[in-house]
Formats: sequence, structure tokens, C-alpha cells
Amino acid sequence: MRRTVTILLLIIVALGISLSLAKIPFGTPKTTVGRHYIDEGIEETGATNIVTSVVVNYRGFDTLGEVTVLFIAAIGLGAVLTTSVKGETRKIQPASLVLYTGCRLLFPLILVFGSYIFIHGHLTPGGGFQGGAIIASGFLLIYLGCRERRISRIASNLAESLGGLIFVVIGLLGLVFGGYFLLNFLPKGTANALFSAGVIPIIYIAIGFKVGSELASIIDNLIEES
Amino acid sequence: MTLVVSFLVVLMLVGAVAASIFRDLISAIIAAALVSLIASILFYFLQAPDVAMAEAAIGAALTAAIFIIAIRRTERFEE
Amino acid sequence: MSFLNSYIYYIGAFGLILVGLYIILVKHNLIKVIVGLGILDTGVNLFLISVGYITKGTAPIFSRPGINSEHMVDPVPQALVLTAIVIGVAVLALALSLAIRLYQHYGTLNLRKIREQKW
Amino acid sequence: MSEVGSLSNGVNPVLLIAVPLGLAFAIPLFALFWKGAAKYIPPAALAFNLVVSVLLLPQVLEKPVIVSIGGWQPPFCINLVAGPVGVLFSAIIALVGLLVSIYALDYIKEGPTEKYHMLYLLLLTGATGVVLTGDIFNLFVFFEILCISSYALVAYLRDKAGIESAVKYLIQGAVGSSLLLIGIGLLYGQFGTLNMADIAEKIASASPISLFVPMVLLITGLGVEAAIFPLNAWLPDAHSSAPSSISAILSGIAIEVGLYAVARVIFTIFGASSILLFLALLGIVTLLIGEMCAFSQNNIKRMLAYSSIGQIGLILFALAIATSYGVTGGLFQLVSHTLAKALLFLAAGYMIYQTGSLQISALEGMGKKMPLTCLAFTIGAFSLVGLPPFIGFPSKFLVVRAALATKETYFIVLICLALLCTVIEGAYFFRVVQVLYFKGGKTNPGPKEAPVTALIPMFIFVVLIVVVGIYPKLVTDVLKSAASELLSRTEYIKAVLGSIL
Repeated sequence: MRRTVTILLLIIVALGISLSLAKIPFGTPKTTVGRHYIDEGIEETGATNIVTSVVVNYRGFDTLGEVTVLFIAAIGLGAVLTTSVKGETRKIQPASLVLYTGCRLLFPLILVFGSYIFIHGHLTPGGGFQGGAIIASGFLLIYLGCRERRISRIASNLAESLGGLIFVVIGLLGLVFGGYFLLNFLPKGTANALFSAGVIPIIYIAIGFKVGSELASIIDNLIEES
Repeated sequence: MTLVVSFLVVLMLVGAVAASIFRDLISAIIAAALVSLIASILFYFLQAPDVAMAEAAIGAALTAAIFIIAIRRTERFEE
Repeated sequence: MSFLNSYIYYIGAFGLILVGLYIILVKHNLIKVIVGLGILDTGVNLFLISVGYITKGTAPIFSRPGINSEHMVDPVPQALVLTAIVIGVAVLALALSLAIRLYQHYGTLNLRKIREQKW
Repeated sequence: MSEVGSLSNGVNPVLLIAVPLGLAFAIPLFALFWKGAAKYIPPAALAFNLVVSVLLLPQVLEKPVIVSIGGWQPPFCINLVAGPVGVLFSAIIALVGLLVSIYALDYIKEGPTEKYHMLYLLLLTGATGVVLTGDIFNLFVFFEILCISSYALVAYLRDKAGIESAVKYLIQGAVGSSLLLIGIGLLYGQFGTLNMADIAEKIASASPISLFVPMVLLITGLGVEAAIFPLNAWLPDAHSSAPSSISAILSGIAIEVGLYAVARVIFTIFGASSILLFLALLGIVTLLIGEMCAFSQNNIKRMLAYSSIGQIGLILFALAIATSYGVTGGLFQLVSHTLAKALLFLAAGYMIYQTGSLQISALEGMGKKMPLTCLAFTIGAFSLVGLPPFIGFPSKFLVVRAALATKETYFIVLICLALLCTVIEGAYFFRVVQVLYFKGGKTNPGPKEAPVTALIPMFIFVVLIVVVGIYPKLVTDVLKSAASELLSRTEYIKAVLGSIL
């Protein structure tokens, strides 16, 4: 019964959507806004990766909101999963030697790779979110391999709030210097150089640390027995 | 190229349907991670390397990991 | 073949959306429902990216100077999807934490059984 | 990049979002130095917001303030539109949020309180962002901030009912936001822009058939949060099992903001007149169902939650009349509902805390033990029913007058149904008031008056309700210009796209 109703409903949804899809042919250019970003992006922001310039500069406010969403999820998850009474810690079964050594060897490499991704966000594909996710996966590996290790709560909280604060403060500095929130007030430099694009790399590095620590603390909260 | 893409899309939809059918939740999550992985390859074909990276790192790897952690703390089989 | 050429990505995206909605509406297991939410998110993201694609396009990155910008795909949907992916994982993580708590309270994840226990 | 856009003669509306956000991020840092700091930050941030909104108000009544972010021109950047509607809403959000956060100083004692205060502040920041932004995707992002923090706050008590209703809320909300995102994608595919004014300008040349699906998707997605009839299954559970301070915010602000978003999408983006009759009907159905269900409740918080559904229906109906009178009445009703319902939940919160029971019958004789709280509750209830001299009277009167002024049988029949619902509403609120005062209570010792930090915000609400009820002129001017902003699309488009040359 429920199944048939659902399938009927879904057929209606599919029909409706395909109706309006006819107006959106695949593979044709549709927008002037995107064109403007491609044509003027390098000159206006100094970042060679146009997606980054859109994410951090043209639509930076979205990104601020998005970072906030992840922050809320990390806090909310902590609020839902905290227990007033600490239960006795479960006996931890140690990982095998191969896993243990492998994790310890790989962890710094993953950290370096993640940092590379978010430091070069304005030049190559990647950026704060991807780099942060890679760093968090490094922490995940540590949880699997070296099971008694835990990240320090205080350090991760600090990284979360400092990352967010840097983002907001840079935005406010733009307001102070140029009259616009999130204005790119630093010199743009030459395109394709590491030190270019003004505030974009700084914001992306802050996002990288913030996302990495938030995802790591989400994993940490979920993994902890309560 | 179209053939490769079609094959990938079909595989992705099969993965999604499999995620709906499997009673073992771990298998369902592996199937869902497969969907994410293929989606990330499709993003790459659609010339969106940034998104492909994000989807592979967040959608396929981390999401699957937190699902598995959650299942370890609840139950594994769907009744 | 030309039909496939122009619609295959849309088919994939809306296939995922429909399967995701189906799982959410029909399944009773909470973790399964959350898997459905993830699949729905992936479908929406794939749809957004395929809206921005241009035939024979290149990625919107000037990785070396003097690259031709004529056929670059639209960067805006890519930026939107980056946002949407992170929002999606935030919702999933919160949902899973609620699922863990729910299991501790009720001893089951079957939403139908939980509703019966409540009344 | 000239100095034209920078506001030398006033405050910048972006501060309304940036400052609370920064303070919320900084709460863990403050907590390092002083453990108790967390709970004083939301009142401080919201007081700041209230001051900024009030400072902005005279300025925006003349001309909307358009701020672009990042220093580019619309439609190439995100812009905030601080018109009368936006600033009116942000002032209400800041006012109610400030009062409720003072209430929460003593009310929230258990659990991870630091996290509560962070989530609370972020929820209100999200709401402020929704009402100020002029970009459809940015609206989605702030909407998610609002929704996700309310999912987490509904589950804050971590009891059976709270977790279960949070799960329900989360699933429905997440499906809604996915639909919203599909709608945004369809709009972007057709018009190639995300700026609401730009879409509104280009939409005139599109065929109505291709607009129907995105419109339905957007209204459905936003309607989940606005609790429009078929989409409101989550509301009674979520509002009744959250902590009372959060119920006040959810009932008083979250659904109103959802409704604002629906109105903005319909009036400004689509300029749709064909769907309005349907929405008016939907509003009355929502009203009927909400009031009927409220009438049959024994649980006081569920009763208040269902009554919120009913009121939302009435506001939706008034907005769907789409005349200047109608929209003014709808906004007025919205303001009066926000004040009264927040007051009711706050008062009910301490009554429940003292008696330890959610049943209405357990409140017998509370009128003698907690006289001030009960007085506040009674005033809130009377105002919601629409008795003079409280704020509910002029607002309901305006709605009724607007419906009669249309001279269309359709609206007149519907408003008669709405008046019938007011009778039902009166019946169940009087029942509670009667239980409070006229039932001989058992002489159980214990219940004491609520603490001062709870009484002060409650009585500020009472004063507002009475004063605005007696002098409705205080707000009607602002409401009128807000209504004209919502109704006049072309002005909006001109203001946004022509402001920064």
C-alpha cells in the first residue's frame, strides 16, 4: 500500500521535473554570471582557480555560512552525545603491529598532503574543504591504528573557533578598509604564484584547519563509547 | 566516452538500488559509498575537479566511515 | 546515441534522487533512511553540476598562462555543490548521532516499532 | 569599488550577521578564561543586533539599504537587502531572542549549557541571515543554519521524546531542503543567475509552465519549515519536546522566518498571482486543522504547538489576500503571534518546571501559587484569541477587514471559517485559564514563583502586548511600508540592480 502510493508520488515528481528539464538543455552555456567570473576572475581576484575565487571571494558569504553549518553539526553532535556520567572505558583491543606502524608512518604524510591541498587552493583543484577532509581522514586512520590516542579536545575546539574567527575578522577588516564585508583588501600579486590572490589563501587555510578539526571532532565524538 | 559514462551511470543506479535492498546495513553503506565514488568520477568527467575531490574525500570516504562507526554502536541488520 | 549523449547525466542524477526519495519514504530502518538522504544529496549535486556543463568544456582553472577560456564550464554550480556537499555531511553526522541516541533509548532503529512503543 | 556603496551615514546591515557569528565562534575561547561566560554572550550579541536594527529602521523606511559583499556589483556577488521587511524581522528576531536569552540564564541549567548557548545564538543568526539576504542560494545556506541548529536544540534534553521528534524533524527538514536545492538548480539552469532581483527581472520572459515546477519545489522546501498544512507533521512533537525556551523561539521565530521566505519567493521572485487562491485555501485548512487538534489536547505544550499551526494558517491566508491591507494584516498578525506565543511558552515553561507535569489538569490552582507567571500566561492567551486591549485584537481586526475589503465571496467565506476557528481557540484557552484560577487546587506545597530573570522578560512581553494593543499606530507605519515592499516587485528589482552603479 505505502509502496504503491510512494511510487505513484515519485512518478508524478519525475514527470514534473522532466517537464521543466526541457528548458535546460544539457551542455549549452546558460549564464552570464559564470562567464563574467571566467573572463574577469583572474584580474579581479588574482586566483587562477576560478572555482576558488567564486567560493572564497564572489560568494564568500555562502562559504562563511557553510563553515557555520559544519560548526553547528559538530557542536550539536557533541550536545546530543555527551553523557553526564562517564562510563568505564571499554577495553581497547590493540591493533596489529603492521597496522600500527603503517598508520604512524602514513599520518604525517597525510597531514602534509592535506596542507598542500589547502595551501594551493587558489592555484590548483582543491582547497580548504578538500584539504580539511583529507586531514580528518588522517585522524580517522590514527583512531583505527593507534586506538589509545585521542586528539586533545581543547586543541580542536581552539582550532575550530580560531578558524571561524579569522574568517569573520578578515571580513570585518575588509569592511573597515574598503567599506565592503569580505573585501579582498590585500594586494593580488601575480597570478599563478603561491603568494597571490590577497586574502583568498589566508581564508582557505583558516577553513582548512577549521574543517579538519571539526570533522575530526565529529569522528572523535561518534567513536567514543558512552 | 558516452558508453563509458552510460556504463558508470547504470552502475551507479544499480548501487543505489542495492543500497535500498540489502538487509545488511554494512553492505548497504558500501553500496552507497560506491554511488558516491562513481558520482565523483562523473564530476571529474563534467570538468569539476574541485567537486570531484570533495566528493571523493567527504562523500565516499568520511561519510562511509562515520556510518560504520554509527552502526558499530547500534545494530547491523535491518529487521 | 544522441539521446544518451544529451540526457545521460540528467538520467543519472534524477535516478539517484528518485531512489533516495523512495528509500526515505518506504524504509523503516533509521540508518537506511539516512543512507537514502545521502543518496538524495548526491543526486542533487550531480544535477547541479550537469546544469553547468558545456559540451567539450574544460575545467575553469587557468593552470598555465594563456589557456583558452572559450569553453570553460560554469564555475558557479561547482561552488554551490562544494557548499552543498559540506552541508550534506553535516546533516548526516547529526542524524547519525541522533540515531545512536535513539537506539540507546528504544533498543531498535525501526521507526515503526518506535512509534508503537510511544503510544 | 568606489566609496559610493560604503555607508558613511549609517550602520552596515552586514554587522547584524557578522558580529553574532563572530561572537558565537568565540564562545569556546571565552570559556577558556571564564567558565560561565557562555551564557552572557547571546544576550550581548542580540542586544547589539537590536540596537543596530533600530538605528537602521528610520533609514530603510526612506530607501532600502543594499549592501554587496566582497565589493562587486549585483548580480555578480551576494547582496543583503535591508528593506523595511528585512529590518522589521531582524528587529523582532533580536528583541524576542534577547528576552528569551535572558530567560534562559536561569532556565537552562542541565546538560552541555555552553553548547546550548552557541547553538541558540547561531539559530538566531541564521534567521537574521534569511530575512536579510538577497540571493536565493545564500537564503538556502542560512536556512540550513536555522534548521540544523534547531534539530540539535530540539534534541537538547536527550530524553526519549526529544530525540524521537528531532529525528522526525531532521528527516522531513532534510528532504525539504533537498527539494529546495533542486528548485534552485532549475531556476539557475533557466536564468543563469542566483540573485533574487535578477531572477525576478528575467522571469517575465519565461513561459509559466516551465516555472511551475521550480515554484512548487521552492514552496514545498520552504513550507516544511513554515509548517504549511501537509508538511507540518513534525511540528507538534518538535515544539512540545524541546526545552521551553527553544519552543518559544521555534514557535515565535523559526516558522515565521519560514513563512517570510515563502512570501518572498511568491511575491518577489515569481510574482505569482495564480497560486494565491490555492494558498489562501491551504492557509484556512491549516488553521482549521491546527485549532481542532489544539482543542483536543491535554498536554499544554502540544496545545500551544497546535495553536501555532493554526496561527500560521491565518497569517498565510492574510498574506495570500495580496492586497496592501491583507499583507499589512498578515505581518501584524505575525508580530502579535510572535510576542504572544513566545510569552505563552515562557510562562508555561516555569509552570511545567514547578509542577513537573505537562498535563493541563496538573496546573490546577496555579493562579494562587505563581500569580505573576499565571497573569502573564493569561494575557498571552487573551491576546492570541484576539481580545482587546491586547495586540491580538488590532491584528486580527486588520486581517478580517482586509478579507472583507476584497469583496470576493471566496475570501469572505474563508474568513468566516477563520472566525469560527477563533471561537474554538477561545474555548481551549479559556479552559486553561479556568484551570489556572478557578479550580480548587490540591494543597500541595512547593510551586514557587518563577525567578526574576524569567519574570523580567515575561513582563517586557506583557508591556509590549498591551502598549501596542492600545496604540497600534506605533507599528502600523512600519508594517505598511514593509507590506508595500513585499508587494512591489519592480521597486525591489530597481533598488537592487540600480543601487550600485
